This record gives sequence, C-alpha cells and structure tokens, in this order.
Amino acid sequence: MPNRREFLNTLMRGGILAALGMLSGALVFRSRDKNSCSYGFDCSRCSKSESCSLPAAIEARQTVWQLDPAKCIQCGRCATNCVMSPSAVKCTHAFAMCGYCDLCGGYFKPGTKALDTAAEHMLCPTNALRRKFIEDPFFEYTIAEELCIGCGKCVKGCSAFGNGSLQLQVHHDRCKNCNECSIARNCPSQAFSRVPANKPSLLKTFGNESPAKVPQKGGVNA
Amino acid sequence: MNMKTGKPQFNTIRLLENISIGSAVFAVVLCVLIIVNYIQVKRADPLNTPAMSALVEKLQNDPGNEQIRQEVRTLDLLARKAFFTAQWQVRTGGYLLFISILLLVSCVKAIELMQVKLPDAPYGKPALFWENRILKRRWLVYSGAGLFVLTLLLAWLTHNDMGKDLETAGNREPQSVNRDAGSGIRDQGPGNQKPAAGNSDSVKASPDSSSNILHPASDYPSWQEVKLNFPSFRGPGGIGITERTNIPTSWDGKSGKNIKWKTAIPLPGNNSPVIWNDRIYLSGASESKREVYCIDALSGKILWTSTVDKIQGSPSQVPGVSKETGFAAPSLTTEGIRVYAIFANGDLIALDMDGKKVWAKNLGMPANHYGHSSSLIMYRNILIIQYDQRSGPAVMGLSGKTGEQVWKTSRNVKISWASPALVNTGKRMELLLSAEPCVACYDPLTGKELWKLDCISGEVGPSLAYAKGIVFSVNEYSNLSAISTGETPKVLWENNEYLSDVPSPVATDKYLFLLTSYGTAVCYDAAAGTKYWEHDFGNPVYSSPMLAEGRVYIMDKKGVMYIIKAGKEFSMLGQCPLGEGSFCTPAFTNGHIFLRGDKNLYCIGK
Amino acid sequence: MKQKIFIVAGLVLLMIVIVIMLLDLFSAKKADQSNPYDYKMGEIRKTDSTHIAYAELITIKPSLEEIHAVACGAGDRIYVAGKNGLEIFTPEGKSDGNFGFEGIASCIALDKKGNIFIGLQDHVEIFDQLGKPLRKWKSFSSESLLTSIAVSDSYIFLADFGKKTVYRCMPDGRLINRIGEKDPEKNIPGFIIPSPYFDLALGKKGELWVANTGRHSLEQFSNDGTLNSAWGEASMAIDGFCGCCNPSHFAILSNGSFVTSEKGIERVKIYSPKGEFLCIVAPPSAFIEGTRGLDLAVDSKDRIIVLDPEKKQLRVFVKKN
Amino acid sequence: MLTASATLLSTMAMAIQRFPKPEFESAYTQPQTQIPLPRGEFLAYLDVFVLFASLCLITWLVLKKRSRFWVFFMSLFSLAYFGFYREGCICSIGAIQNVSLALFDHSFVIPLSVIAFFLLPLVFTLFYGRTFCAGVCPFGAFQDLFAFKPQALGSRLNTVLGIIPYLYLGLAVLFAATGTDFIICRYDPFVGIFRFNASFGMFLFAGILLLSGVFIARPYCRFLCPYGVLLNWTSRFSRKHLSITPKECIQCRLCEHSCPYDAIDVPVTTKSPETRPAMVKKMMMLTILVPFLVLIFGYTGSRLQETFAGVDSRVKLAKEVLALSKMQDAGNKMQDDSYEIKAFKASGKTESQVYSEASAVLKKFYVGGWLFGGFIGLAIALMTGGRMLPVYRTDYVTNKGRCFSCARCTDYCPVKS
Repeated sequence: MPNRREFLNTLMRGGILAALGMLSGALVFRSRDKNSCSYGFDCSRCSKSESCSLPAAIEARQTVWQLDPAKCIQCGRCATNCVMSPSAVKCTHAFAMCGYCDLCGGYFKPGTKALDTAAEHMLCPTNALRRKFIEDPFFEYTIAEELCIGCGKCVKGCSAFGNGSLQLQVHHDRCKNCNECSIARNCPSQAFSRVPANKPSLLKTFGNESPAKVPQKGGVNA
Repeated sequence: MNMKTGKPQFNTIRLLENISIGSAVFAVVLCVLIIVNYIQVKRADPLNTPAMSALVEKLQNDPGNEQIRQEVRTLDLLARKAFFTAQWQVRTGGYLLFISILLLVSCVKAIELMQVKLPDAPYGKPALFWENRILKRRWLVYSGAGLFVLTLLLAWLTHNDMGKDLETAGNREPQSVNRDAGSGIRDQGPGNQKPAAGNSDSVKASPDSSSNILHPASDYPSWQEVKLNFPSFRGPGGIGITERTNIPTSWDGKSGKNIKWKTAIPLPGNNSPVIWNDRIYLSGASESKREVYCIDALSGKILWTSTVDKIQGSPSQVPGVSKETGFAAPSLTTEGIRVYAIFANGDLIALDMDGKKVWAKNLGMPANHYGHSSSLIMYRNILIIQYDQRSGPAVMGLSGKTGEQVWKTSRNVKISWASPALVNTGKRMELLLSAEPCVACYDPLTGKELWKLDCISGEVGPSLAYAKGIVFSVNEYSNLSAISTGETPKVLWENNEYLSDVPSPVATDKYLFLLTSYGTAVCYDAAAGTKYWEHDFGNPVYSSPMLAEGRVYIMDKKGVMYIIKAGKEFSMLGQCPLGEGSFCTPAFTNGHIFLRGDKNLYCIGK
Repeated sequence: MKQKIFIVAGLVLLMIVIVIMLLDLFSAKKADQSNPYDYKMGEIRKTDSTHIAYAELITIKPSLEEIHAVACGAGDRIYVAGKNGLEIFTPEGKSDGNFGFEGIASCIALDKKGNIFIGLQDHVEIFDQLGKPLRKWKSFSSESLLTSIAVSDSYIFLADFGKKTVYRCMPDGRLINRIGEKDPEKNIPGFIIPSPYFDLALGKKGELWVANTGRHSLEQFSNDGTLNSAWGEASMAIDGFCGCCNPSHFAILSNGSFVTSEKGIERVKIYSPKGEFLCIVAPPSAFIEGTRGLDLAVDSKDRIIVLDPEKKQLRVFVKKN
Repeated sequence: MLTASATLLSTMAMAIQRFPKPEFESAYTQPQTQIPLPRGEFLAYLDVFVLFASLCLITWLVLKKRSRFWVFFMSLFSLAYFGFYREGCICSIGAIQNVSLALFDHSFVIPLSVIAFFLLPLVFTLFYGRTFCAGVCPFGAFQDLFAFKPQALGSRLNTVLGIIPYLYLGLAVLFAATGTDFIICRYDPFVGIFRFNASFGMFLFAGILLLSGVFIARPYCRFLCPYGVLLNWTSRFSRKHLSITPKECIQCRLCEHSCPYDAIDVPVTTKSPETRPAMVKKMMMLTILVPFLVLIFGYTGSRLQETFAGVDSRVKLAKEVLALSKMQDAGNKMQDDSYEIKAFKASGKTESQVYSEASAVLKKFYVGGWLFGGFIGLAIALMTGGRMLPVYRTDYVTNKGRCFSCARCTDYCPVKS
C-alpha cells in the first residue's frame, strides 16, 4: 500500500516536473521565436516600427514603464495615480527643443502681464519650474525634480504656446517599476508601455540631442 | 535557545508584555492621528484654495494694486508651508507608527520564544475524523452550489448583449464622435501633430466620406483604405496612379539586384497583380483550365491556388482569343473581404481571402474576337464589370457579397478592351468607360449615366487617364482628347500626333504622359495640350505606365522598365531590365514593385 | 466562547478585504475625471464678445493644395498664393483666373501695375496679371526663407526669417540695404524671430512696419534703417500679444490702425495707430485650435481678408454696423 | 535654419518644430536633459541567486535542523531583503500573471528572472514541501509576525474558505492572459508597507488584513494566495516533507493544537462509518458528475463575460464611445468630454476600430469565462472527491498540502532524534 502510494507520488512528481520544464522552455524561447513578429523582426517591412519595442526588448529581456509624450493629454492622473507620492512621473525638459521664450506658456498663468517670478503668476502648483535670465530676451527654464509632482500643467501650457519642450517622463530612480503600473491602468490615452530597460526614455527631441543617461540604483523587477 | 532550558524569566516577560501593550496603544493613537491628518489634507488642498484663486482674480483685475500682490504672496507662502508640514506630519507619523509596531512585534515574538507555551493536552477525545469529513463534503457541496447559484444570478442580472451592441454600432459607421476631432488635436504635446485619419477626411468633407453616412460601411473599406492598397488594374480607381512611397528605382533581373523574390506562376495570363495588405492576387488560364492565385507579398510563397470550375452555365467551347490577349487578360479586384476574377469565357468568381468560392456565375460567352480583357473594379461593396461585347454591350454592378445584380446599364457601343476608371472628382464618384463611339460617365452606385461624349472610335484598347477634373481618352487611328468632366463635359483639346492602341495614358495635375504601342513616350500639358517632350524607347510597349512618387514607370514588352521624371523636361532616372518579357502593368506597395513577367512574378524592393 | 469572538472578528475583517477587492475590480464606475491640476485652455480662449466688432461676410475656398499668402490688388481683387500656384478672386469671391508655378509661395504682393511679386522660399519671382513670368530674382541665400514682401512705389521690402533681417531692394532685385539688424549705437535691439512668422507691411504713407515677434512688438523703420518707433506688449490677455512670438501677421488699415493675427491663441485684433487695443475681428473660437499662419490683407474698403490655412479658406470680415 | 524653412512647407512639420533653438551670443551652454537609467539588469539575477540560496538554506533549516527558532530568523531575513529592501515587487505570486500573459501574448517579453522566480519555489516544493512559504516569501513572513492569537478555524471553515484561492487564481490568470489587468499586483496588500509609500487606501487595506491576521494566522497565504494553490498541489507530491516527529510518533498528542494553520492531520485508525461499496458508489457518482459540474460552471462563467470584460480598459472605452455617439445621434450635446474621449479623439482612431477591438476582447472573455468556470467546477469536484478517498494513518502528520513547514510543531514533539 505505501509503496504503491510512493510510486504514484513519484509518477506525479515526474509529470509535474516535466510540465514545468516544458513551460519554462516555452517561456524562454517563445518571445524569442521569430513568429512572435509577423515580419520576423525585419522592421523595414513593418509599418509600426516606431511604436514597436519588441526586438530591443528581446535583447534586453528587461522592460521598464515609460510614457509616450506624443500620446499624453495631460489629464493629471500621473500626479494622482502613482503608487509613489509624489509621483515617479516628472516633468522633463528637452532643452534642445526649448525656445527660451520670455513669455513661457508653461511658466506663467494665462493672462499674466508682468513677466516676473512672483507667486501670483506661477502656473506650477509646487513652484518646481525655475526661470533664469540668460540674455535678452532669452530665459532658461529648469525643473526642480524634488518638487515636481508630474501634474503636467506646464506641459500643457508649453505644448499649447511653445515647442512642447516640457514633457512628462517616468523617472526610473523613483519608479518602482511595478509589475502593473497603476498609472498605466488609468491612463486615458494608453500612453504608458513597457519599454526595453536599455533605452528607457521616450523623450521627444528633434533628434538634435539624445538625453544623457544617468545610471543609478532603482529596480528592474518581476 | 532558552525555552529549551525551560525556566522562563517571568519579570522579563512581564516587562516585555508591558512594553508591547504600551506600544500597541501608542500605535493605535498614531493611526487615529494620521487618519485625521490625512482627511484634513484631503479636504483642503492648500495649493488651490478658493481664497487664493479669488485673490489672484482680484489682482488680475487691478494689476497695480501692490497690497493684493503682497497678500497673494503671503498666502501662497502659507499654503505651501501648510502643505509641506502636513506632508511632514504624515511621514514622521508613519515612521513612528512603524517603529511602535516593530517594538510590539519584537516584544511579542520575544515572549513567544522565551516562554514555552505548554501544550494544553491531554484533553478530551481527538476530533471525530469521519463525521468531520462528511461535514466537510457537505459544506463543499453547499458552497459550490451557493457559488453556482450566485454567479448564475449575477450572470442573468448583468445585461448581456454588449457584443451585439458593438456589432451594430460598428456597422453604422458615422464618425459622429470623431467628427469634431479637428479641435483639441494639437494641444496634445509634441509629436502628436499628425491630424487623425478619421479627422482629416472629416475636415475636407470629400464626397466619399460625407456620403459614408448614408451607406453602412461595415461590409466595404473606405475610399481612404482602398487608396492605401492596390486593389485593381492600374491601382486604386484604375487611373495608373499610386500614392505608395519609397519605390525602388533600380534593379536587374539577371544579376538579381534588388529582386526580393521571384515566383513562377503556373498558368499564363496577361492580367496584372492586384494587392490587398500583404497579399497579391493573380489569375492564370489555359484553354481548359482557369486558376486564381494568392501570393504572400513578403515571401513570394503561393498561399493558395483556387481552380475555377464547375460553374453552371459555363460554356463548354473554348473562347476564340488572340495570343496577345490570352484566356486571363482581365485583372482581378478585391475590397479586402473577397477577391473577384473574370475569364475570357465569361466565368466570374468571388473567392474569400482563403480561396474558398463564395459565389460564381457565367456572364455568357462574350462575343469578342480578341478575347474579353476589361478588368474588374470595385466601388464600396459593388463589383463593376465593363462587358462591352458585340451582343448587348453593358456595364453592370453586382453585389460583392452575393453576386446578385445591383444595377445594369446597357450601352450602345462597340466592343471595348479598355478597363473602367473610378475617380473622385471632389463632387462625386464617377465611373468612366471608354468605347467607340464615346467616353461615358456613370454613377457607380446606381449605374445611372451621368454624361457621355462622342470623341473616340475604333477598337478601343487603352483605358482612361484622369487628373484634376480632366479625363483623357486615346485610341489608335482615332485621337487623343482631354475632356473636362462634371455636369457639362466638354473637350478641352484634341491631338492625334501620337496615339496608342494598348498602353493607357497617365496624368498628373499638370502633365499628361502618353505612350504609344511602338514605345514612344510623349508629355503634354494636361490643361492646354501643348507638347513638352517626346522620347522613343525603341521597343514596343503593352504594359501601361504607372505614376509613383513623381516618376513614370514604363515597361516595354521585353521587360525593361524605363523610369522617367514626371516633369516638364524629359529625364531618364533609370532603366531596369527584368530579364523576362512582360505584358503586365506593375503593382506597388510601400517600398516594393511587383512585376508579372511571362512566366514569373517578381518582387522588387530596396 | 472567547475563541468564537476572535474567529468571527478575524473572518469579518477578511471578508471586508475580499469585498473591497471585488467591488473595486468589478464596479463599472468611470475613472475619476476631476483633475486638480487642469490647465483651463477653454478659459484663455474665451473672449468678451462685446469686443468683437467685425463679422464674417464671405468665405472663399481656393482649390490650391496649400495656401500660404494673400494680398489685395487693383479693384480689390484677392490674390491667394500657395503650393504650385496662385488664384485670383473678385471681391465677391468669384474665381477670376489662376496660374501655376513651381514651388511653394510663402508671401505675395502686387505693385501699381498689378504685377505679382511672389516670394518662393529663398527668391522672388515676378509675374504679370496673366501669370506670364516676367523676372526671377536670384536666391538671397540657401538659408533664406522669405516670409513677407511689400512693394512701395520705388522699392521692394522683404522679410527673411532665415537671416532674421529685412531687405530693401530695387524692383530688379538689387539689394540696397538691410534693415533692423542688431545695432547698439543706433539702439536697434535686433529681430528675435523664434518661429517662421516674420511679417512686414507698409503704412499708408509708405513707412515700413516690421513685426518683431520675439519681442511681441511692431517696429517702424525708415528706409535707411533707423528705428523710429515701436509698440506692443506680451500678454495672453486680449490687449497683448500671446505666446512665444506674435503677432504672426499684420496689416494696416486706411486710417493707419493695425490688424494683427496671433497663433497659440488664434485671434485677429485691431490696434490704433498708437498701439492701443481697439477691438476683435475674429475670436479664437472662429479657428481650429492650433491654426498657425493667419496671413492678413486689407482692401480699399477696409475689408479684412484672413487666410485660414487650416480650413483652407479665405475669410472676409467686415465691420458690423 | 533649413529645418525652420522646412517648417513653413507643411503645417504638420511646422507643428512638430514650431521654432528652432535660439543662437545665443552670451557664453551660455545648453544643459543636457538628464534621464536616469533603471538599475542594472544583472541585479535582477542577483535577486534570483538570493532566492535560490535562501530556498536551499530554509529547506535545510526545516528538514535537517528542524528548528522553529532558525526558521523564524530566516524568515526575518527574507522579509528584510525581499520585503523591505527589494520592496516586495520581485514576487513569485505576481509572476503567475507575467507567465500567463507571456504564454498568450507573443509580444510580451518576460524577463528570465521572472521565470526563475515563478519556477524555483515550485521545484523546491515539489521535492521538499512548501519551505518557500516557511521563510522565503516576504508576505508569509510578514503575516507570521502578526499571528498573535491564532485560532483554530475548524475543518469546515478551512475547506470552504479554501475555495477562494482557486477563484483568485482563476481570475488572475484570466485577466492576465487577456492582457486586461494584473489583479494580484493591483491588490497586493503589503507592497505599500514595504515601500513606506502608498496611497492611503492601500495602507488601510494592508492594515485590515493584518488585523484579521492577528486571529486568523496568515490569512492571505491560506485563503487568498493564488500561488498557494500551485504550491499546495505540488507539495502534495513532495518527496521529503517536514514531519512532526523525527522518528515514530508516540501518540502523545502534544502537537495536536500546536499548528496555527490547522495543518496537522490527526491519526485515523477507526473505520469509516460509510461502507466501502457505498463510498465506491459515491465516487462513481462524482466521476460521472465531474464533466457536468465543469460544464455548468463553465456556462455561468461564460455568462459573466461582460462583467469580466468590463474590467478591460478597451471595453470601457468602447462603452463610453458608444454612449457618446448614442447621445450625439439623439441630438443632445455632451457637456464636455471625459479624458478618455479626449484621448480617443486625439488618437484619431475610428469608432469602428474601437468597437472591433472591444468585441475581440469580449470574445476572449467568453472563451476565458468558460475555462475559468470549468476550472472552478473541476476544483470543487476534486476537493469533494478528495474527501471520499479511504484514509488510514496511525500518526499525527502534517497535511502536505496546507502545511507551511514553519516547523512550529517540531518544538512540541518530545521525541528528539
């Protein structure tokens, strides 16, 4: 009787082990197999080459969350829906795109006349956007990241009146890279996606300049 | 560990107990505080209080007022201070809470470890196993049943025809929601400036999109979609123009340069490839056999071959055709749902995208001494057939789904070998046919004749060209005429210096490019008819020239493609031999050309 | 007994957890639409309708693929130029001829004789009424982008966005001098033109006005290049010029007041000769959001023709009475 | 400049670059935009290594050392590392979802580390029982700390509540496979605490669960954890499982109430009151019933497709668009669009696209509903069946399925090796 049970157990164990083995095999080779892309990764043939992160991701095997400024409609949910508070999404300034305007749509409240740094003119709710005079009539705008809450107010202002050099981006020093991003779940424009960890930025520049990468310890998690 | 050595130290334990109780109480208090604080912060967001906004309002009304300005600034400072203190409170509170709980836990654990919990055995009898077991089973069954009933109840309660709703909604196309998408498009940040597809055709209400609302769009693609493909002879609308880009300009069939693949087509046929998405459709026929082929544009594999037979009413005798026409001259057409083919003996078949026959019929053996060669074309869900033959020439519209006749308009014309053209004049869609004695225009939806103009004679082979409201008809031993279409068509200019009897002309907004069967290309001013240049290639040409990316692609019978700048001056951009003769007109996708030679189909790419 | 209470308590809490999860997962409630950080675009675009003193009289739909520049000629005929061609309309908006040319017209002007000066990127081509090419100037420079042209009795004035300067030329294209370049001695601040909108126009006395958009001001130069006067202030409020760089275009009415058009907040306004805000011609609501390049022209009856590149229309505005 | 002139040519291009960067005359150098990179990939593999090491260690502690004391400290370490240091987001429980999504969606790239996190504990369990739960899983360790007054729930409650994890697992896989949502992570109770940073709601959620854990030891592990289901089943066939006594049981019954998780099976020497033929009959009945059960549950599952699909954002959007277009057809103007609608308009998708997407999802959920229901039906049938098999044992033994190998009971056994 016990021997029989033993035997059955061993049998089952073997079965389960085999199953797990097959599963893992499938998982490892599945997303690498060429069929996972109908064009066999020949991006020249593919229409969506821009949006598709598949080939890169397959090399990286690690993905992180990032949002596509092109899709962003500044609904303010990045500020409110992130599991971190303040949010891991922060305004990022693509200086290469900036026009260094005096009357900056992202800095001043609409209807502002006197262009000074007074509180009553400030658009940013946390005063994270800083303005510095450079030369007549140019001003540099920088972001105090520790203050930015990623509300996207300045982003909207900038893209409406300026070049759209202010853009929201997930900052991976702060992002916990949750298995499921709670902002992504609530993003009305599906702007969030998993991008390869080795190119974690979707910042829009005119190609004039690619943003500098600052390595640091965050987490690429399961 | 000391529990093993027995002898618990009671005073330590008591101490620990007290600590734990204390920390527990502390934790509870903290919890309450934090919650209260949280609620306060939540209720009043210090960063946009009504007071603040009111003050700013006031300030904007009289900007001079320094006092208000000061108030605003002070209030702003206060607000920020309040906000950050609140945050600080929550954070420190949180940490304190954590510490106290840590303390609690560690004390309790310490107690657990120090103090042997003496087992409370031996007590009464052990639990009654079997009774319990039966109970368990029961309970399982109960809960299972309960779960089932509950879910079923839920299932019945929930409204359960979303599927259907979506179906129906999908079918009644009108882009009501997106109609005003023009607004609000551009304040979406950088990069998103491309106007939306749905929106762009709502901005410039082309007749197609506007009338879209009347006809359910479910069972046919929009004109935009059609123009993205190459669904018929000489491209969308059959006027020899493609909007595809990144078209190759050099290749060589012998060396294989830029030849992506080449595939042998089993049966001969002079019909030209048509393309929907990634699939190319061709037909081939011999005296006895008729076949339709579907080829994968990426690999060149023949995905399926469908033999066309057992069509009732199909004549047993072989149609008399000239060698140059063959048994499969008319090109196929498709609307992405079904593909349609017609053959020299009048066999007409509709296949689904997997090559299965949907419907088929025989239109009666065409009385045509060279063999029927007018290609098929599709508008919306109507398959249009130019059937100009000796007995009862007519143009007819068939339902793509069922093959039933939607309309039929008989024509008082001679036999024609030309193919129909379908153009969007900006006011309406016009179906244009050419046959002795006239060029005629029909409404593709109803078959109603809109206008006709006697200007052509002979055995008409070349199809029509169209650009910017002008239709160009040409035929050998007749003449070349430019006709302004619309309510009152009139001949703008005529010319008979150069004429064609097989290749069809193509036109841009400014130029007309005519090609004679002997291989002379001529360029006219489209509006005025003044000749800009002519050039003789020296080889006869049967395939029709195609216009792509401002270049004219002309292939002679030997399969040499001449690529010419579509401009005022003649300039040859390239001359690419296929290494195989060809009668067929090239087809285009982004970055690729598809050429059917006498035996093989070629894919040319960069 | 005590056990029971504990168990019940534990179970209740557990159930609460599960119920919370289920409710949160399956509740069909819409996502929260409140956005404490909303940037109220609508607010800015709202305008006080009492300021609107003009009404749209007629709308002309040119058949050109793109339209970029508009001008008024003899008999108040309206000339619109764009991609590969030019079209002419009667004051009533009837088509009155057209002709084609190679390239994209970025600006257009007419001289007394009715010859048409068309700025094509980096050079000027001159046509007669019927579109017969008369003369083609050589390119100013490969970087040039001519954004505005004005023709006086004796000179041609051109605004070059690429070089951020204004040329004064002879009708045959000979460059006489450049105007408005930075010059501390003559205290000329120089043009700050961040975006490719750089307009100039001639006042009724033939004096030259140039829009220095980066400074949100209109500057008046004399032919030798001395800066005589300037006005304009940056503001999103109705009486100022909004955004980075405005006015994108302007024209001058017979009484010397200015018609200006802006981008960012699309609006067409009128300022007095001294630069006080007078009234609105067309409020932002009249345009598709994001419209840029509202070129302006004024005819002898002071009708204002607004070129709307987004709607591809010429929109003629007249004063309400 | 050329780019600038290009801008005028087409309004679209113009919109992309409205104006170029100014030429500065002062010695101003433009700062470079800084984008912090995520932490290095290899660290993920370090985590895998730590997992493997701690699994080995805990297994040794449980099976060889048989000491609650050390198991406890081991669990503290895991709590510290996987919990507070790695912030609970490298998680075998959550990995279920990545795995199922990866199986159904080719384009979803699953990191090798995740596969490892999914498989390693299962393999260990398959040989040595649920030692993973004993001292590696941070969730377990965390709850274990708060089991102040564990109560014996009694067999009925245990069995009935035991169904919940199956439901949770089923839903988790269903939603993950359809690419809808990762509900395990969405309702991850403790991750907020591990990070000292979460929304108020999440903290509250965790608090309640922990409170219930004071009386019901490890509530999540026993009555929620979807991964627990897998571990439970693999553990049943484990080769060498923790035994209460190192040698043979002397029936002292000291351990009888030592297990806070009701995972000790008492000896069964008496015969079943139900006669064998009766049992056999019942068994036959059940086996005949199984397909039926699977079917009816499957049916109800499929009936719930809309409730399930309602969770999916694509379907949500479709619903909203549908409602909106209905309103517009009815002629009454919407006050102003929701952000979803705004985004939809900006995206330039057509309505029919959205609808077809949604109905595709709906179809998935129809099939998924059948499978989910069937799974539940099967589970219940098997559980019932399991309670019909003949049982005979003379000793107090740990229930291989439910036992977390926390090694508490060993301390109560007077028999020492």
